[in-house]
Amino acid sequence: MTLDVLYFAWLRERIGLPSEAVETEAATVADLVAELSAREERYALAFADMAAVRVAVDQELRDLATPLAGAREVAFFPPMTGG
Amino acid sequence: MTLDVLYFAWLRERIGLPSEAVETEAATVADLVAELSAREERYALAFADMAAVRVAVDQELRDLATPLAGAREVAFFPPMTGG
Amino acid sequence: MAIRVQTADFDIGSELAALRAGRRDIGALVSFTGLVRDLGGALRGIELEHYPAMTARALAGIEAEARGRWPLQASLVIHRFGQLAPGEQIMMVATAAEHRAAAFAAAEFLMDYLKSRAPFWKKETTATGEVWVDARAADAAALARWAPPS
Amino acid sequence: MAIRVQTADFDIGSELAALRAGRRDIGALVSFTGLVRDLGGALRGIELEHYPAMTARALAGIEAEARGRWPLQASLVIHRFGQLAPGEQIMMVATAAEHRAAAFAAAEFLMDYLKSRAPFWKKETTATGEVWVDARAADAAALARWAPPS
Repeated sequence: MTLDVLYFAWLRERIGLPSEAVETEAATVADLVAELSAREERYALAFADMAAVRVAVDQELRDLATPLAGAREVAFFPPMTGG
Repeated sequence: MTLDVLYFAWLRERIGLPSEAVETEAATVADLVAELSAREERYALAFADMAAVRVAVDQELRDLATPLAGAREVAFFPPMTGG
Repeated sequence: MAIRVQTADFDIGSELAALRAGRRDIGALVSFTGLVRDLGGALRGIELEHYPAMTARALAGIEAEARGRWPLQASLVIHRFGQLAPGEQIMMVATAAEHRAAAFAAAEFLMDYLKSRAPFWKKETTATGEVWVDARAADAAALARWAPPS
Repeated sequence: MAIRVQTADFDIGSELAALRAGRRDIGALVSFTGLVRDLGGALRGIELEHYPAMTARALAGIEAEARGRWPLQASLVIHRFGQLAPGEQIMMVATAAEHRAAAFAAAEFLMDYLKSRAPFWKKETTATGEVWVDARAADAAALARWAPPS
């Protein structure tokens, strides 16, 4: 499947991209993180501390165990600081 | 002593006065209420249910047991409904 | 730090703008506005009576108590008296602080104390006559949430 | 009932006036405004990044949750993004209800959820560089006050 993967705030800066299309067979968010981290060091560094990373699947907040079957968009970002 | 006695809201309407100078030797607020109630029926009616009456002595909320020595102004009114 | 008791209406936007004018240290600004609420179309208006010699003093005491409890950067209480029509503004409080928890708590505290401790009384006029508004049990309960003033 | 995400500034007074325009049933109106707070004169400005596809949806969900929990007559959330200078307005929420308890509680709820659930991120620029603002532990604690959404 092809996923739109989005990065925000310092994850965007560390990875150097706001978004990319990723061809993957990852079953869960955790699998996708492992796959991206194996690709290049900038991903491994960005995802080094997953306690500091939040994830949304199709614009809904989810966790690492969330299955990706049927998903179209996955976003990674730090804890929110709006308001 | 001479006290300025003030009435507000329905106490003012029942007694028929916003304020009056009262010559009294009442030792406490309760004594003053008894003295006024003995004067005329409109006072007795206004003070019939003291649970529904609040009192301020010199612009501070007080209770019936408050001594009046040195006081200059006593006000009677229902529970407040501002805001 | 400001208390105003007046018959004139007020402009919330201008008041909040004045509160933060020239400042860059405020993070959170809370306002409460009380309005004349209609009872299903039957209300013609209200009359707000107050006890002038006590009002400013009571409001200043309540505001000082709030400022002792929370780190407020600014605060404001405006309360009108006299004749008011349905939908009109009755009063406002505003609080400013670095963080929202203090601004919210202080605004609620000011309202709870003001409702039960500031000498204002409302009389409603409807087609069937005039009636003094009863104090609400909910207001006594709201006041009881806070530890007594020091 | 309204959500706006924009770069432009907003006018609290006009927004509150619009919220109650033509109505006589509102008794209590609460507003919260978040401002760019300066760190002792060192802040040059902030940049607010957001996740557009998710923002409106998250805010609408939070507002719907608030309206399910309290009898609100009106509500409003405005949040800016982009470059903001110290002292500028970042966002506001407003709530209207018959009585103040619901208006206050809903406004605090909206803020607590928005802080931790709406996809906005702040970067501060000072003389020494740029830094992404860390989430505050106090915000997680504030969120935990509310029972989880149904």
